Amino acid sequence: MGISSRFAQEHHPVQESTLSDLSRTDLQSILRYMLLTRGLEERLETLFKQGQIVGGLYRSLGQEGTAVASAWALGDGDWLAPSIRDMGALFVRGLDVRDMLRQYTARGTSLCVGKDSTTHFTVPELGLLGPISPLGTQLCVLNGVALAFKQRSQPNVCMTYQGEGASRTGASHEGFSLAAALDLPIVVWLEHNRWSFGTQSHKESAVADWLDTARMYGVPAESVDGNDVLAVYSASRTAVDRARRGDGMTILVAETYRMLGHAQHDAQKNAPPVELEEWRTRDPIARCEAELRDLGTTDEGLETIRDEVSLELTEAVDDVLSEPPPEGEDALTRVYDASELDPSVPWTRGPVSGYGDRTTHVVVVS
Amino acid sequence: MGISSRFAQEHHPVQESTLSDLSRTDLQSILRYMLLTRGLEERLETLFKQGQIVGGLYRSLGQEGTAVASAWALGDGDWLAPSIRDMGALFVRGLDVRDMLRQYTARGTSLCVGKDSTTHFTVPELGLLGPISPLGTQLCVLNGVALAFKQRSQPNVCMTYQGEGASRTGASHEGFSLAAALDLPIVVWLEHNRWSFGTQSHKESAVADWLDTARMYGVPAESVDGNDVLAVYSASRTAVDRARRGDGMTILVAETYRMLGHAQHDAQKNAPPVELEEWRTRDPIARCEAELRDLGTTDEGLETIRDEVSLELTEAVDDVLSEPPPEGEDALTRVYDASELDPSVPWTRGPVSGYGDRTTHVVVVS
Amino acid sequence: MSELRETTYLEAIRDAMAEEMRRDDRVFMLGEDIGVYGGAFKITEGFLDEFGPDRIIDTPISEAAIVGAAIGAAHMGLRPIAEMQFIDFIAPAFDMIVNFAAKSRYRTGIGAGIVIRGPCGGGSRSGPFHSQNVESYFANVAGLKMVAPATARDAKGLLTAAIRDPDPVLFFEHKFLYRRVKEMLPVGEEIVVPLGVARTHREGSDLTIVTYGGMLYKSAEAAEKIADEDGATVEVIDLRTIRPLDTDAIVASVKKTGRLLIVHEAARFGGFAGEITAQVCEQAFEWLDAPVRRVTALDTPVPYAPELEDYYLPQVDDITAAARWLLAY
Amino acid sequence: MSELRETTYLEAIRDAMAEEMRRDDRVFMLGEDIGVYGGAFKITEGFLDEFGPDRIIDTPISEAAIVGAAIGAAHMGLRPIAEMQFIDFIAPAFDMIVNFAAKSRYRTGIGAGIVIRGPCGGGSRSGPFHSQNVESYFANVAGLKMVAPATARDAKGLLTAAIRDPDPVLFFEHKFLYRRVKEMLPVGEEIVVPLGVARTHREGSDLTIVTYGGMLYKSAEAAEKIADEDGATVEVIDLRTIRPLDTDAIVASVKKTGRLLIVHEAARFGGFAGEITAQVCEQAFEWLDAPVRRVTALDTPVPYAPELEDYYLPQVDDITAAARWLLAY
Ligand SMILES: Cc1ncc(C[n+]2csc(CCOP(=O)(O)OP(=O)(O)O)c2C)c(N)n1
Ligand SMILES: Cc1ncc(C[n+]2csc(CCOP(=O)(O)OP(=O)(O)O)c2C)c(N)n1
Ligand SMILES: [Mg+2]
Ligand SMILES: [Mg+2]
Repeated sequence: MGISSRFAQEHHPVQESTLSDLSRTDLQSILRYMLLTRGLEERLETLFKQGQIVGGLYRSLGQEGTAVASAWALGDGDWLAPSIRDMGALFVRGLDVRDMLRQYTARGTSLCVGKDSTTHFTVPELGLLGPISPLGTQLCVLNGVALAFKQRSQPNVCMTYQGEGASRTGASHEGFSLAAALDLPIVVWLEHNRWSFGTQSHKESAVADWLDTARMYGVPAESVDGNDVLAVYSASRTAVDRARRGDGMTILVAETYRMLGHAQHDAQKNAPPVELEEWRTRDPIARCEAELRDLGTTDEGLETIRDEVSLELTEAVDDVLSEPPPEGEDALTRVYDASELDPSVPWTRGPVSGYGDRTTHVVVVS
Repeated sequence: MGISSRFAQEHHPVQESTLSDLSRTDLQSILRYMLLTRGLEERLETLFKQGQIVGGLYRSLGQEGTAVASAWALGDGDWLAPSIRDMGALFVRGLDVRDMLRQYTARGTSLCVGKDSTTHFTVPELGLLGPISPLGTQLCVLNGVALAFKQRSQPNVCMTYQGEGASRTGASHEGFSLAAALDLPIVVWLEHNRWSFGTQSHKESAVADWLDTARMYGVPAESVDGNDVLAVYSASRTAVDRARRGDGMTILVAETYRMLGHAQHDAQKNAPPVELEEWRTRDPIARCEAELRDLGTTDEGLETIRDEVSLELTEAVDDVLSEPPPEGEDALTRVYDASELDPSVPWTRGPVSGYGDRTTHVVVVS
Repeated sequence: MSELRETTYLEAIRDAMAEEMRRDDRVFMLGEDIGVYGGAFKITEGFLDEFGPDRIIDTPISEAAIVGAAIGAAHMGLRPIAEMQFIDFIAPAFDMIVNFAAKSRYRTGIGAGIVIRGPCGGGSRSGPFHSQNVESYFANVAGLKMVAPATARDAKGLLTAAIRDPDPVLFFEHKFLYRRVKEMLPVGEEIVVPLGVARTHREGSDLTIVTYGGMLYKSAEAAEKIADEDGATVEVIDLRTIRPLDTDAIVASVKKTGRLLIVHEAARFGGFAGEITAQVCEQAFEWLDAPVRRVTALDTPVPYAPELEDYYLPQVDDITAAARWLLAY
Repeated sequence: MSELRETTYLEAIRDAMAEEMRRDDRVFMLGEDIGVYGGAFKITEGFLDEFGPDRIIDTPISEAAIVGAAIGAAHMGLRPIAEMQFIDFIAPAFDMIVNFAAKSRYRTGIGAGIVIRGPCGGGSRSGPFHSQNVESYFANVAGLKMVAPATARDAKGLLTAAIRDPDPVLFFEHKFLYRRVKEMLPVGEEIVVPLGVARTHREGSDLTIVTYGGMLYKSAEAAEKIADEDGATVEVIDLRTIRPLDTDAIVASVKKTGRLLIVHEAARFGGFAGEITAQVCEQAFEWLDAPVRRVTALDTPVPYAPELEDYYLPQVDDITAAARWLLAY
């Protein structure tokens, strides 16, 4: 409730560019969101080293372009379902960086009120469906959102992201297969970042061309340079328009690279230096800046963007660190929905009286 | 135990034809096994109408050729994992028709001692791995058999069958994906028989060419006329040899048709008459007989085969119907393996004494 | 006051869904062979014609995807009913139910008001994979509700309540009762039976039998037998909802009778009788005049042959014997 | 008589597997990131080098396929160890475990002697999907065994026994204990602790606490506290194996003390305490001087924030309070 009202004000609709190529202002915003993502992750890393982060921290260094430029192709009322590595897409859709900080620092003010972390939140007001840890499941659930669009003949689309590792799960296959069978308005980014946790993906699969894994479902599929925001945007744009027209799902394979370990605890020491070197030269931010220079944006102009982002982040970190953690008893709330409960139903009364210790709760409603 | 010793005598190794085309004797045997399959299923249908069958009965009318001719390509020590519709393959591998009769009539003498039905048995002596009802799971388990071959560098291969419906399950995808990743010696027949229970498969999936679903795993795949035993055999042969050479999995798509309902209770009334008509002209048995006539087999020759098969079936049915059902208490046996149990471990003593009723069993071992 | 019609347990389930879909266009169904074919048990016969392919959705064989799509649709305010062709096939959707559906509201504040329903239970010679009772797999999962109706009225009323419930409900239909259990019900009239409230099926003062689903009838038969032959009265409580549990009803009855027998069709070890026993010990220990007993199936899978399945399943004689043992204690 | 070395719970698990793989070439492992990477918790560090890629198999992310391959290999006489990166991810393999592995021997006579192991439990601020205790999901499944060691010696001895066991064993390693629990163990010496036998961790005569896994230490601490402050002696029984259950040990202790407190980390409703309570009621009712009580986590998912998780988890004070309530009863 509190959440939704907050977003009521904050949510700034993303303008829909009608042409499949981007204006310079579009591109500047895309750069801004990429910088915001990388900058935030760097702050989070510092906080992690200071012991201010609860649990794991997952970076998207080198992949910011796929998340940001793809989300840019969505319009009002569309839904987006990020993996834990697609933070950038969330900001494009109107999420406040504070909300990611609150998640990672387990604040009571976080979207999950401290009950879950990373991008594991669902915010209908912003059209965001979070993942759960078990991989492959999120696509299956997003199918239901797309199904609702279809049933209401509402011209909206869904976009989601999935790693090549996750694509080996049964849930992923069932999700793709059902989306294709029901012709759902969904765009799926298969993020081929060469890694799955601590293992290089080619060591865990016989797939030669990841595009084949997309083709099998009988829907349009395309392979894209995931570190080129222009390519990512236009592929997304085409797929989104196709879905919006009612022509169903598209699968896009992002060729990219996970430049850091799976999480902070993983030094990625098995990464071939040459590979890292090669991909460092394809950094999406550097390439986007080059594009903008070609379009006439000055170094001062780029400086300004960097400074604004940095300022925004400093303020956000200060704000969030001063926010309170949750109260222990809040662990008991919202297991079930209390609003529609009939008080004459015994169990809704909650804690069993008797022993007076908190372990005798039978069922708890909010 | 009893089972294995029985097979010790009965198991007649399948001769390996070295050429990828079949001799006339081979083809006559293949015809014989197809007739045996169809004949047995007809007897079972009669028994079903007489109320002698326990549970459901699943026929393979029109698909006998795929099962029989594919199994013909296997050699000694190879393993085969049938679906409930691949009975024919089991006979090729040395199973007695009585064993199928015992299963369907729930005899105590059945391979599952009355605890399960259809082809749900596993017989290491014959290299047979049965399915369980939850679809897609069997391939995952067969992978382990192939893994054992690989670890022991034993030049054997596995063959299994899966319906297009089953191929939509998560388990199926995980099974294919792992088999390909580990380069396992497996041949999988994707039986595209146009139906999945009561629904035409094209109504439940967007797959245009089922070969695409095979291609995605990065292994060789081929589409085959499932009602042409020569085509089925030679495709199987090539795939089996490839696997035996150590070159991994092959996926073969059998284009065929389920000529009857899912089970006895399903009249398949939604089947388009034209479709049925068209496929009736492609009956694998009729086509195999034609082949044999071309090869010089006389009508008398074919008659003899039919008569032998019919005699064998009559005897088998008489034998099995005179066999006893299981004893109720046998429901308690072989939940755990007793042979390696330490009698000093309390729970191995079985029933809890006290109330003296049979519901107080805690854990039961054989 | 609408006319009464003899309604089977199966028809009651069909009516609940059809009537609720007519009342509320947010309600829709998805599952395997529910459309063109009309469902493995013909429960959705005619639904495709009446409600159309957008609300009666034939899916691929993919239980995880079916449940997943239901969750997402519920997030959007729809009220999906996901059919498992047999409840045994809920197993491939286990992760989706336990980790996504059950924890959604707790983690994100957004609920997953879905119904997952399907035929459970033994007695129809269907073997290990078409006869299971799966409630114990989910009994420890906070966020879920579980319902197991025994009568036609309850089947209709509980399913209607389940469809309207804002949280995920697993609805277990005992297939042995589908066509065997009948009741006169008002045609087309809304019946709502609240979740979490048990029903006293038969009053008694000497012993309490707590049961649910398919075992209600064998329990009642045993109670009848004891009334006739022993002159003792047995109170039979039909839980109807397994989670949340109507502990108050159980405790009240035990405080009256002092003796408790729990009967369920699922296997014994780790079965749901344990939770009931624990709660009764916590809340009515001083009132117990005898040990809490349970009559259940054996600790084995469900065997296929009639001789084996009959031995495996709890029978009236088992219930009667345990009840007499308790009465004599 | 080999030298003793301080061995952590984690090292004990590593040693059990390494030593058994050296002894028996039928033993091998498969799982995600166990090879090149050495495992999410570095348990299999160095295994790939010593045992090679045929016995230390990195798989795709596919728990059902991992368990399936283990079953098939077991059918062939091998002794597979399947690692779940976190035990929470056993959920996608639920169908494979419950329907294929558990029922295989019963249906076909061919067993599935596999070990499925992985880190369970809370306390490490890992949120709802990396902290679960999953024993209750499987408690009602005949054909399975479940083990939850609390000490380094038991971790090594029970895992060795599990690997040699001819039936499927789920082996739950409490990740909070991995590096916190240490013990002096003989280097390279075989330790076998039979499945199904509980261990009396601490003798006492006034109250019995039955527990397992991560809760052993909090229970022992509470017992200590009560001995010091109340002068009462509490017997602490570490089940070690959850299924099959060593009922004899529990019953013997309860007959001695007359009071039973069950402590587990999993949520309360439908948790394993129910089965223990039911069996004690059946076999030691007359010896009970007080209600059987349980201290468990709350009936919610496992929350992520430290403040919430600490409130969610059973704490020493909860155990002490419940124990005192029982002693005063
Ligand atoms: C079902 C399941 N098994 C295992 C894990 C543990 N796990 C978390 S992330 C990960 C690797 C994911 O790789 P990929 O899908 O390629 O995404 P990336 O990390 O490369 O973005 C694994 C194995 C999980 N989350 N879910
Ligand atoms: C996981 C699972 N869900 C549902 C079923 C019920 N079911 C049994 S057979 C079948 C159709 C199978 O179709 P297909 O795989 O094409 O095999 P076919 O019957 O055509 O040979 C279904 C849905 C099942 N056995 N397993
Ligand atoms: Mg990846
Ligand atoms: Mg088919």
